[in-house]
Amino acid sequence: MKEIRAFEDKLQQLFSDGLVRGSTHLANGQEAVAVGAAAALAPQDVVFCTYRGHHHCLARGMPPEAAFAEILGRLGGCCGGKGGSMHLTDPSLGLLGSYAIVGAHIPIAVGSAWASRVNGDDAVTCCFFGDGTTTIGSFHEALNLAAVWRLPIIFICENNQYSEYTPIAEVVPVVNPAADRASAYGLKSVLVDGNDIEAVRSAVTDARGTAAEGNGPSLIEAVTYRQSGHSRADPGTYKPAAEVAYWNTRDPIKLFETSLDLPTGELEAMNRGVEATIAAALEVALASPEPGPEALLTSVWGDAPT
Amino acid sequence: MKEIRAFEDKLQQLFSDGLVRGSTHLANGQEAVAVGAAAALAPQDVVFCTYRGHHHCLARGMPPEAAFAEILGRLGGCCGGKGGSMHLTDPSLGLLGSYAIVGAHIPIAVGSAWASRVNGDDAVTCCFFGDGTTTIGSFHEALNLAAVWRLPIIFICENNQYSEYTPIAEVVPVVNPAADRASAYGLKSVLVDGNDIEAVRSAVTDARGTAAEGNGPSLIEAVTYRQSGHSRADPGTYKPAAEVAYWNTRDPIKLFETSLDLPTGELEAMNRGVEATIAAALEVALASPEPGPEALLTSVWGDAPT
Amino acid sequence: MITMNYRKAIAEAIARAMRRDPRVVFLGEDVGKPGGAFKTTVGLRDEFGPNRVWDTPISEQAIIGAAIGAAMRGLRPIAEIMFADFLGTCWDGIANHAAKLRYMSNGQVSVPIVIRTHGGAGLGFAAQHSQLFDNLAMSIPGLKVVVPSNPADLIGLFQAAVDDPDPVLFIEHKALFDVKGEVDEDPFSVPLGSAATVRQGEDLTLVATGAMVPVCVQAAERLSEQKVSAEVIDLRCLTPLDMSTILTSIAKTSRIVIVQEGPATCGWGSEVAARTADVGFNSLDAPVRRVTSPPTPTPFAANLEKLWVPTVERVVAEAMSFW
Amino acid sequence: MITMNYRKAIAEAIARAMRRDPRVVFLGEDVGKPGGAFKTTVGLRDEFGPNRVWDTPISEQAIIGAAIGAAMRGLRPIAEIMFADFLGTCWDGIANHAAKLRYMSNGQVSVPIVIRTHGGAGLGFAAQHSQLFDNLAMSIPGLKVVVPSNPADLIGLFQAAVDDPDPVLFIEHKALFDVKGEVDEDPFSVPLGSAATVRQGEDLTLVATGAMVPVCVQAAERLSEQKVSAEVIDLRCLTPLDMSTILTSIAKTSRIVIVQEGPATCGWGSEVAARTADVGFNSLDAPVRRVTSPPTPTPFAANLEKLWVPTVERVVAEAMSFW
Ligand SMILES: Cc1ncc(C[n+]2csc(CCOP(=O)(O)OP(=O)(O)O)c2C)c(N)n1
Ligand SMILES: Cc1ncc(C[n+]2csc(CCOP(=O)(O)OP(=O)(O)O)c2C)c(N)n1
Ligand SMILES: [Mg+2]
Ligand SMILES: [Mg+2]
Repeated sequence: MKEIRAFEDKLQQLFSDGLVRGSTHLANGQEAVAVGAAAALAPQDVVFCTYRGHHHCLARGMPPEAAFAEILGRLGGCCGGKGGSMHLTDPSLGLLGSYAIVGAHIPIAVGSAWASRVNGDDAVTCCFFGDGTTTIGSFHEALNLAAVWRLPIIFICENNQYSEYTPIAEVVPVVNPAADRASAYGLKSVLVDGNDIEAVRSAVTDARGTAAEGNGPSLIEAVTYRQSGHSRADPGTYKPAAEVAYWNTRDPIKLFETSLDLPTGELEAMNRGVEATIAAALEVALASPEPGPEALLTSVWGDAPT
Repeated sequence: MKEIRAFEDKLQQLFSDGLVRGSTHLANGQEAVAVGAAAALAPQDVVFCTYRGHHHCLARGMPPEAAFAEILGRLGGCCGGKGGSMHLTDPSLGLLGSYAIVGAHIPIAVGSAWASRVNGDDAVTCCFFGDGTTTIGSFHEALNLAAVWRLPIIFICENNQYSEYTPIAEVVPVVNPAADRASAYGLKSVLVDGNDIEAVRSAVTDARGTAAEGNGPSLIEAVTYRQSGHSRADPGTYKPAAEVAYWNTRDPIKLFETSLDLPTGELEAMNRGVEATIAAALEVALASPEPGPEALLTSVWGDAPT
Repeated sequence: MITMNYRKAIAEAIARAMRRDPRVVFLGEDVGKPGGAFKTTVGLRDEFGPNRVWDTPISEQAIIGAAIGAAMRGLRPIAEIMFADFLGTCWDGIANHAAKLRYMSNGQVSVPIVIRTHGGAGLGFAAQHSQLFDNLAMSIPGLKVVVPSNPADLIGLFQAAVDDPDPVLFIEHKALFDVKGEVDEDPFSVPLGSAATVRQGEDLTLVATGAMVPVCVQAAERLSEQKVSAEVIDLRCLTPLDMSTILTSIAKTSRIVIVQEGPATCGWGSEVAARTADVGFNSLDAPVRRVTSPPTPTPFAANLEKLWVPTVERVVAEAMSFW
Repeated sequence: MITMNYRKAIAEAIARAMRRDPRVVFLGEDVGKPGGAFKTTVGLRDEFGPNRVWDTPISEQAIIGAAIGAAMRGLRPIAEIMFADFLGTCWDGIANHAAKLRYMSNGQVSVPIVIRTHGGAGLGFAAQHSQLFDNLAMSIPGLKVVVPSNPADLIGLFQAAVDDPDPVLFIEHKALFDVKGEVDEDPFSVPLGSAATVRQGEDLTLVATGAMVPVCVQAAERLSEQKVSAEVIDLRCLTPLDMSTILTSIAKTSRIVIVQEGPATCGWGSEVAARTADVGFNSLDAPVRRVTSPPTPTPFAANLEKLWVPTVERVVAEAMSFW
């Protein structure tokens, strides 16, 4: 979690320094969802995430230098610099992509689970998405299909309370945008504290068991909070101060540290280690060259020389 | 109801005679939904329906000759022959279109209700769709938006048990594809016997009241049965005989006649009257000429001479 | 050689692909037990069973998504979208995901899917059930587009499409369902991107796809009565586009008429015209002409729809206008 | 005259339309209270209130549907789709419904909506946030398409779009947000379908839209250093397409280079090329050339994206190749 936090903080700084182009969406405050879920998954499992997906990729084992380099548009990035912040991908880690069209990846994740069903393999697919995503059509189609076909998939709604600049309560007619809709797909309603890493791990472990035993999909709503703005350029001034303050007391890293009850020295050493790792990763990324101009035309087609 | 049944039966015959091109979807067995709902609506209300919409149009007052002529591609049709069976439309009757892409009209109907809300007028919008339509994304988006904005609209799911050739139970993970999903939109679950014209009228009357009082949308599932095949060319052989027999005993027209308990003579006279009306309407339609060739290019643009 | 119609060739093409490669699975609305809304997939579920032929809910976005995701995991899905017009409901999955994932991931991800659909006018299905969507597909880099005009090509191109590493949109034409043709009993494949010169000629090149191919062949016969010798090219694929067959032809004929079903604007015919006017400019003795549908949706009435689809008469008239 | 940038012109255009006609309402994601994801709609909700400016859930199909339905009931809705790329998620509503309802109903139904969106590459938004979708829109009869290149045109064309009885897709270019220009303080409108000749020339015609207009103007300046006089035409609208301005120009120059952002195939440039090669054929002294993006999705890396978007250098080189 700390590594993720340090990574995202560094990114925000790189942005202020004018080094990050386009859009970047940080997951500060949501680390427990990514790390808790990753802890519950098996190596053969498959993960789909969104433009707000750095935390999922890092939690799943993507080297921070590959993530940094990608976000900086360098050859050493996980996609050779062609994808960018919103499209981190590494199939060798079961990371089958980060998608930038809201909801579009949910049916694709269902397809991955369908493949497991057809092949009879034991991979479980895990698909992350936001609270705002529950209002788009592809969410509904995907949930319905996964439920009817009883596919081995875990849907995890990261309810960080906001859909861009809009509080989620203003755009859905139910209190819990995912959990209150589970019954529409014949599923059990599962609501967990997304800032409690253990609670997340336990819920995802259960869901993984359900999927692996052939009992179909689960829909988990992990309630958490987006500490930053929506994207790199958004200071998030529309967020009520009291709300921000409340959620700061519930910071997942602080909560976890408290629960661990480590000696201060050990904690500080850990923090220094993390900072050093991230700083070193950034060095590596910054040293990576831009992709060569020939990269413009490669990887469009599978049957053309790349 | 009888007029609708006679109309559809005549159409089936016209099809066998090779007079109807393209696709035609009959509503035999579903008449009580259309007539019950129409009885509950006010003249200023607005209706949206689908390619299976002849019954709704006739119930709302479309002259059968205009419907026949449209389905035969004649100038006297409600759309001058340019729309056809799947696109019967007559705004003067509040019939704002029949749509042939599953689910696509539901957001459009929501827009109509939104206009009423913006204008503060007292028209209520009524939108019909099938059970199979509950699995498409636009259904979900439309219901969510209507619920969040508390729009004056009545969604009526005509559950005729089939989505083309597929029993609905095979493609949704809940028993009642609409009613079991009402709670996902913060709505009350309303299930009615769609073959009981009084039950339909009463449910739609309630829903209309809710809408008119500013209390937002209702979602009604009317359980009924598609006595015919999916479209004109489908004999429906996949339907179990026992199922067909059961639903024949629940034919909405028979049920209504029984409830009326009219003297046989009166009933027969009524039937003869209906047959004569429909036969005369067909004569009128058949006498209508084809549209002139200039019609090909008109009504594409609003600012071009038409 | 066996004779079969285009409708039967569809089921045959799918069956051959499924027999040859166990990774091929097939999904869509009513494609399995019911055998397809147009009876184009009859028998497949019986032969291959429910683990390879899947009936779906009405959920085009989920159908396309499922195909993409399964392809990323090693399957070779064939997804049916019942009418090409419905591609609008799932265009994001096709254009923004299937077509772009390889590039965005720098080649790490492959999406070998075939999206089959049928399109086209002429049978009275009206404005929302008569489009081809071929040009929209053609404009998306990363997506291949196939438009077969006869049973043998359909089967051969389908095999190539299933074997292809990229997403392929395979657009059948519903007005051809009853057209018969000879088909090799042995497996064969027709490479994507190779046009067929279906009739040789000297004076004029007619370029067409799908249901316009027989229209052009008939037009060529009529033209020969007027001593005009027309070459007819069936593109068969829109992406890859075989411009070299066209350029070779106009080097000989110096004149071209592009015959396209559907409105002219930004159609495949515009692209062929634009490339001809660029790299083929020096071969041309006359303006690049197109015969297309008018710039309107498809009308329902029989007499209007007949005016909407390009006819033999219009092709002949346009060709004769050169002289 | 006042000076404002393109971003500000967007809010100004919407505000003017809303002031002038009480039937105009505006809906979209984060357009109201937040003032737009790109701060293009700041202040509108404050001025017009929640009954005219509506924030929606993430539901593009519902946004488009709501606009259509409300238009059928007499309102004049403006719907925002945040990025043009997202049009794929609601294409059915636009292409099969908004564009066709008038025709299918034989003129009984009117759908006067404006769908505003922004598109285009150059800012590092990668493959799923950099498209224009202009050509797909242009290919649909019944849909008008506007692509403004500067603040004044944006405001004038927007007024015309809102007043228009048909659905209009209004595609702003995100790379122009900070471009400044002079704007008349009084209400004005620029008729749809009228191209602007932004620079006169004798030897060569450059045709462009949106962010390619300033590129062509710069290229023309460079060309003049080499004694080549280039005329630059800003189409401003793709539908209706003002071919007569182009034809008049090539009657004078005999040469054309079409400069289009986005892959060539079936782009608006193909259509312009095709029509030029048909009705303008006899004016032409040289092949019809296009300068476009390569046939790939938009890459993320800064150096690659720079190669992807047509540049002044490429336009100059293509123009000089005539001599
Ligand atoms: C189809 C589509 N519509 C709109 C957007 C713009 N957009 C990007 S993120 C976002 C908010 C998503 O909210 P949520 O699902 O809660 O995810 P979060 O960003 O909070 O992780 C929106 C509207 C998009 N990318 N795709
Ligand atoms: C988007 C879309 N997908 C598929 C179809 C083909 N189709 C037409 S009717 C139909 C079944 C609809 O079932 P239901 O909603 O139950 O309505 P019913 O026909 O029973 O009235 C299908 C799949 C379509 N018209 N549009
Ligand atoms: Mg959120
Ligand atoms: Mg049904």
